[in-house]
Amino acid sequence: MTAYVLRRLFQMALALLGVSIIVFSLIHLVPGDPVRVALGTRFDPDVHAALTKRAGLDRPILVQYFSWLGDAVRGDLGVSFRSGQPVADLLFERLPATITLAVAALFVALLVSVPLGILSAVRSGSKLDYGATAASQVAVSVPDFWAGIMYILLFSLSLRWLPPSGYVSFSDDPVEWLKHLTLPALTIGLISGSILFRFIRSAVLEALHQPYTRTARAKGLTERQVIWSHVMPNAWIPIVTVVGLQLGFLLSGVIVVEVIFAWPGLGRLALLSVQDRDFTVLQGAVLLIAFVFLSVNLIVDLLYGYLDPRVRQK
Amino acid sequence: MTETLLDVRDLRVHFPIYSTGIRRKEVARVQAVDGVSLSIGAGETVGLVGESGCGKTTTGLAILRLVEPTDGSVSFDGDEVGNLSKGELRKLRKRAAMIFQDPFASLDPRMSIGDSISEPLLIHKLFPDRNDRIDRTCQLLEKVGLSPNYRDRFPHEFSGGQRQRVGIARALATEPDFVVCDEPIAALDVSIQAQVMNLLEDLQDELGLTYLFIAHDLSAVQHLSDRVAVMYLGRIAEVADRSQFSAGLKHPYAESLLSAVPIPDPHLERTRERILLEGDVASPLDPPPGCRFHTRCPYATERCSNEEPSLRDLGGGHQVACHLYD
Amino acid sequence: MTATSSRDDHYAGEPIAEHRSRLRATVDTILLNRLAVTGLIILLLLVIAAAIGPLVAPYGINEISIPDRLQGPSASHWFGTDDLGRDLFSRVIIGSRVSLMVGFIAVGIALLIGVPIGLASGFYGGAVDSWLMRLMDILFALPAILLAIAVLAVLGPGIGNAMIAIGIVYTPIFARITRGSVLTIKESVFVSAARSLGATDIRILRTHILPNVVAPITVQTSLSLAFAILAEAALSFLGLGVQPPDPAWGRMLAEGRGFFEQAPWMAIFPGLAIVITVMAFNFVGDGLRDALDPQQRSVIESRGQG
Amino acid sequence: MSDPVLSVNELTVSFGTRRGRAKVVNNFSYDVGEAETLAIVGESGSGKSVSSLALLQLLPTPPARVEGRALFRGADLISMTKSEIRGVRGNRVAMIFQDPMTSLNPVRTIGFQLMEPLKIHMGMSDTAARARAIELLDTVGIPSPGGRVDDYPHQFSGGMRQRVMIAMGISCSPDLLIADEATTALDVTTQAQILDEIRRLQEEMGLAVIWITHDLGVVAGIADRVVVLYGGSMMEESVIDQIFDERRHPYTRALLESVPVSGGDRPHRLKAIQGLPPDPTRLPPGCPFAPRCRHAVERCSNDAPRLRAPAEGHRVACHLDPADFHD
Amino acid sequence: MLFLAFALVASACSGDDGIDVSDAPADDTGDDDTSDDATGDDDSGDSRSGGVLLAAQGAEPDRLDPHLTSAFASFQVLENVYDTLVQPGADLSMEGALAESWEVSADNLTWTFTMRDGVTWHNGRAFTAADVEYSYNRILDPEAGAANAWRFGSVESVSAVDDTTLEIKVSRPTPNLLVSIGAFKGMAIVPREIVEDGTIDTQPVGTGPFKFVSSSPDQGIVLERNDDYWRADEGLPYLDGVTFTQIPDQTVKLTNLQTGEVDWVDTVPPQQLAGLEGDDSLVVMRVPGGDYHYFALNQNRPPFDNVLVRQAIATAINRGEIAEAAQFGAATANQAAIPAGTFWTYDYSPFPAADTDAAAALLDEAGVTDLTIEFLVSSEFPETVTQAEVIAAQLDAIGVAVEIRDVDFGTWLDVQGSGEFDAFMLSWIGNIDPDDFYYAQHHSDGGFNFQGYNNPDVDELLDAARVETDESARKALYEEAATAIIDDASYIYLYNPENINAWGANVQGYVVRGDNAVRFEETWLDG
Repeated sequence: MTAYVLRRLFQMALALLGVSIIVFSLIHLVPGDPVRVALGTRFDPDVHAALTKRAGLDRPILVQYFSWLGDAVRGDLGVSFRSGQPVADLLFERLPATITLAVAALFVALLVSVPLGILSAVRSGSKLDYGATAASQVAVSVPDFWAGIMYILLFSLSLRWLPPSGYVSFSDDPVEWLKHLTLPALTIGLISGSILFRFIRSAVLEALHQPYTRTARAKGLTERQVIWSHVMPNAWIPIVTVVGLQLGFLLSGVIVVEVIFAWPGLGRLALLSVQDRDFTVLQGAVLLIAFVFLSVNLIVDLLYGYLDPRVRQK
Repeated sequence: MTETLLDVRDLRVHFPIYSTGIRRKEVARVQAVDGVSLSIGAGETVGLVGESGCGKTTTGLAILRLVEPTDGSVSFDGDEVGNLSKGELRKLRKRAAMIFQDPFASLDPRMSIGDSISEPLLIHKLFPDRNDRIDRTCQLLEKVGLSPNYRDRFPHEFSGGQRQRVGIARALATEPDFVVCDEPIAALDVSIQAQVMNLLEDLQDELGLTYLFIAHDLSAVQHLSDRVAVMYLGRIAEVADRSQFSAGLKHPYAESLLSAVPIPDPHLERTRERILLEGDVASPLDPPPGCRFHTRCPYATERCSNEEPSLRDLGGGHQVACHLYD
Repeated sequence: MTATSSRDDHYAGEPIAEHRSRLRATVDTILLNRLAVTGLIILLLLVIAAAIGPLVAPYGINEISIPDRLQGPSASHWFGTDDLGRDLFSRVIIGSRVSLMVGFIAVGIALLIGVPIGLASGFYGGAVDSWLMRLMDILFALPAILLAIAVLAVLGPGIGNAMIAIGIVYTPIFARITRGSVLTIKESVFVSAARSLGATDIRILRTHILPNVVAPITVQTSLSLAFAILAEAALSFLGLGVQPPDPAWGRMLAEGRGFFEQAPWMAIFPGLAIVITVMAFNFVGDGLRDALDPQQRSVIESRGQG
Repeated sequence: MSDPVLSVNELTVSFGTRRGRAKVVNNFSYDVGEAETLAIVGESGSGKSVSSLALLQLLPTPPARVEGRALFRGADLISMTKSEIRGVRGNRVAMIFQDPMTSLNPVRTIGFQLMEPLKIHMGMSDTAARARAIELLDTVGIPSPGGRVDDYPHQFSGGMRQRVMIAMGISCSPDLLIADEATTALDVTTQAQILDEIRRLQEEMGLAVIWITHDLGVVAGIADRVVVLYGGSMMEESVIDQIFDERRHPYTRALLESVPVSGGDRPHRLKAIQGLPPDPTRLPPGCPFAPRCRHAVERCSNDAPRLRAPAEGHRVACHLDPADFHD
Repeated sequence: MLFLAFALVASACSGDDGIDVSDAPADDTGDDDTSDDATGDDDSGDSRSGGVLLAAQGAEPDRLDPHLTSAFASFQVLENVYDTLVQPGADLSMEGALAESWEVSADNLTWTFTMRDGVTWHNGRAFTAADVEYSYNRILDPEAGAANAWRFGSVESVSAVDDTTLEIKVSRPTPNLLVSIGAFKGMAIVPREIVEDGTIDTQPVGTGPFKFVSSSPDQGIVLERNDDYWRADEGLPYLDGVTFTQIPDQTVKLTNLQTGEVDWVDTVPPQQLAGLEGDDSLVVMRVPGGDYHYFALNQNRPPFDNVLVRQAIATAINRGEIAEAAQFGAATANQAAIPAGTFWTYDYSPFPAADTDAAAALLDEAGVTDLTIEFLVSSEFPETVTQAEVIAAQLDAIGVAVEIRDVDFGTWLDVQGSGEFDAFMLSWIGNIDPDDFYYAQHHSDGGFNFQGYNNPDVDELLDAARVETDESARKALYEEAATAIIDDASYIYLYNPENINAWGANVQGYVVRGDNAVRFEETWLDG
């Protein structure tokens, strides 16, 4: 087990290295440099040269990369060219917002998908099944930003139930925190929930058709017992994988929603840093997102072992 | 015995198991086949019987080098199979074919049965002309009892028995000398098994084929084979020809295996004596030392757990690997 | 003895299933699926609209008329007009060309790169597999939109580069699915059978493995088409994607979002076009899945990327 | 015979398919007496499994439709309400399935699965059920059961899993045990162990058993009476010796002749049954076996033969008399 | 010396228009501005004080060092924290700020500023002329990386004579020095200590009406009232504080205003203006600003080096239609740069509107056929995309094809700098002095002359105008230069948009300024 985790961590480190190389290469291939953007339209060659030199951008690319990598390995992610602040500070003041949103969205997704998925599978072919399936088809087909703006116009502007945007931290005001969180979490949670719904439905359906389910029925268990004691413990295993993937994607894929809802998260920071060619921040943000994504995957795999005794034994 | 076509000496096939740590280390080996020796004469049928996991299928695959043997030698018609180049191996596969257990899985679902049968012809460039190839395919279909009209049909349109006939036709397309039949009837309905066994017999008579017939069903093996080899946990326990078989198997495992085969005769079933084995087969990951059967053997002695018995000839080619017969 | 049995003596019975080619069987299964048929009909209409769009569109797509701007749907402008007075109906109709092209070419790129990678990785295994798959994992771990944005920034915006960007984002999905299928098929008995007949690797790949991975790839293709259209919309929202004045739906929708209150039709009609098209692709994808490959689950992976 | 434990009367099971309704079991009637073992023999598609699943309402309805009656100790299983049949399942009537690999829930411990029926039907506490579970494992010959009760199915070999299934089946001391191809997936030496186990338990508990199999060898070893099914219809029913000795029905006869028997010199060619088992959606109008029957006459392909009783306790569905057979 | 508000920022551009729907409040504020005595009245001061204003910005400030940032969003904040030596008043003429008074030597080469008494930094330290000397030298030092050294093009030295006296020596007469140092917060005076301890970006310390408290992603940028503001005797600032939040999506930002989540927004999507008229809870105010929208053809590339081609295009377009399309009426079509209503206004319109025949004739004369122009625009400034689409349609009439190249602004700058373009389109905002309108853009040495305009006459005129201290003579020189620039179509001017902000009805005393500066010192909240 320890060996397995170590191996996975090693692979993760390699993947992160790969991510950093790709991001570094891309950002250096992109036209426009951070100094140019910072100077705006007014171009002063002296200032440009001075700033370029100060940021070390005049060194050969490989030197820049290895110097960055050397610092990064020691935990120093560098300084943002755009804001002059340490990248780590920028990332960690934004991380809670993104994690909050991703977890809340996942919560919404699970809240919708688990009961509906199970019910649809158990009553497969019923009106409920068709209705839920149709609704999930619609939900995954709507562009997320469109849905987000629709919610704002409906719930904020017309009904005045919820604030249209922004983020309040839980420690400041739990009620406002929840109010501000609801719409963005709903926007991506429902999309994610629709995907999960379809998956849970098929996983439950598959477990329902296994011989052990028949065995359970033959023992005289009620349908409820059959589902909760036998079908679901098996169905959770594939579901957990997908939930993990979804959480990973929610963490990395909330950019559009963060923009719409003025959510001060990592995605928006990453987007800004692309626009401003602020590559230290971009590096940091992408690495952090990739790290979280890979970690979630690792946790899911370990959870998989916990849920599935066949894996656990190995 | 006629001239030897296939000679297997001390064949071993081990599958390594690797650790999940950062560095891939071999932590264990599945000793699927561990020192099998067997020879088959031209035109002969040798049955290879044993229970699941005993290594009989792996032996069949290793003989055709469809899995790489870890050790040992396989010589086919005088050529050492392990030393063949890629091209020579292809030539071997023209002469030595295989029939698989599962007729539902062994045919490509996206290929018409005619294409499946003519595939070996294409591979070995046997009938370069398309029409000749079709003729040959039809002929093969006829030979295995299927109408040539169905050559454009797909596997899912046929029953298991019919598909197994297609598999046989494919194996015979290159006119091989030697066929490994890997449990060809196990997946078939009772009433169909006899059809396929009859077909295999007829084809042998007609084409002078040599069979290695692998099965877990002792009655079927014994029905078809000139000689029967019984395997247990990667090793051969006993080899006996038809008359020796009738006179009685000697190895305690072979004996108990035979006694466990149900006979469709209630009178016999009620009266016959059964040797019930205790426990389960040991794991090929960690086979017991000495005789591999000693953990379950009713006659096991101290010696059996220490010393590995080798196959010894009791006369007339009846070979047994048991210390009881030293 | 009857006549029947005499024939049975000769041949071992007739086929047990009626003769339908694999394709025919697939088509039949899809046609039985009402949603899949609906999806197919919608897609057919879309393709027709894209093909004959310029003939049926009542106005030019870039016919600007400021006095006529922001008009609601009417007899002369079925879907209303946009902020430059352009006829939205014409733009939505012609937009189907751009949107479908973005979808098809982007997914085509992902197919062309991803499938060979998956084939090589799954078939050869070992070091090739490790390296290729680690590379795909890295692409997978990168936030999709950021990756697309970065690719677009490098290549410069434009419809072609948008397609390349979306294509690169979807490449690992195709590589993974192909690899997964190849791993399963590689172990199947009929591949061993072919090998036992002396078939070379190339032959096995071409004749046995490739045709059998077509099913999951086809399913994934239709689902990815849906998500490629959504991806184009997301990129347009962020100001990248298709260049004006090409009327891609995503761009129209993104432009229309600023007019939700004054001219909701600017966002509603391109939005509906996207929703309906995406749904149609999903319907067809699900139908194909039922027909070809009941175990497929890649929808999860692909949408997650959106 | 005293009152039968189970009396099945005109059981008919059909499935709605794309090509219309397929009758998979057709007017199937039989009795099972106290402590008796009835073997139901048939090939795949003969309807033998479906007929037993129908007894415990374990078929999905729709697409299945079940007609007829199955009186178990006087109560009709087929028309029972859901909660009534649940009280019977696993309690009075237990079932063992073919594949011990998939019939046990892979993510639940053996103990959990064994304790379930004890808790449901006998109202046992956790501790009591656990103690009983260990006892049951011991009964079916699992070595050191106390240490294995918390293991998962994958830690057991195939034979041991089937023993667990049997332990589960007998846990509530049922009156009737239905074993559906219970040894088919096992190796012969393991099969011999399991058959032995069943025989022993049956003697100890006075259990009635329905043994469903395709293997005539197994039947010869275990059954008191045999029912032969083909194409959903009963071909023959009799006590065991009569079936094997008299071979009154051409199908029974052909089946016995097509099986190789160990021992002896190289025997003659097997007498194979030509053709294929029927497709339940396209059953022939007459005797289902007629198209493959080497003795079939004109009438066989038009009229379905009724069951007749040539001797006490022997029923055959064939127009012909063994004297008419011309081999 | 010149001042160029080069902050050509997206958020500002898209909202440079508005409808004057706020008669009553606007009048009120107008009164407040002019009647200084009102601020001395304690009662009215009390009624105007209190409250924390929530302001929504469309863009995110990048950094808070006024010398280093170039983001308009940063200046929206810093405008209220820092002061400059002088500052533009309501009419944009320069008034004293940190400097109370100033003198120019007879040779126009030495400027002497007298510092205001009793000014303290937010950290409590007294402000002195040394702070000015430090700040200006920091701007002048290229190593410091300030992007504003060019504003000191003529400055030879800056020195604090004593605590209250600062002397600036220039190499040539610099009539626009006051504009250069006062019209733009990039020339703010900063205290040495926060530069040296590195907190200038995270914890700015100024002398302005509001003190910086904190900046965080969830709470935005929080400013609080500076009780020791040098205008405290006037009761200023009224507000207890200002909090800036960032809402990138225009629609969502406006929704926040409509639902009362914020009190003030920096821009309003022009298409929303009409709809907002009926909303009593909001005030939308717009004023003509010094901004202009334009496009420029690359004169280093044929055929755009041919003045006839440029004139043809300038003739073919319909500026009214472009302004209407992009700004929904909140703009005035203009063929010259400087908007109407100021001293420097120059009304010159040589090109007929959408005269396709004349345009085609010009193209014929130039011998150009099959012309395709690639327009460099950026979605970060959405109106440039809209304008390009309209222009594409208009040029279609004379057979000129337009390809729109929409890139992100980072790339835009790169392409512009490399000269790899046919035409680019952008806007200039916040200009005050005529030098801001012409020198950098059209002088052959101009830092922003990316279109490659080279007219020795214009160079001469612009050089002369820079040092001309007589206003009328200076105006005449600029008009002569402007005539040539417009005739040569160095830039093709499109329109002057209006500056526009919107706020809740409870916000009082805020004025939209012609220079687009966001200043809350005289703002208060009702109830």
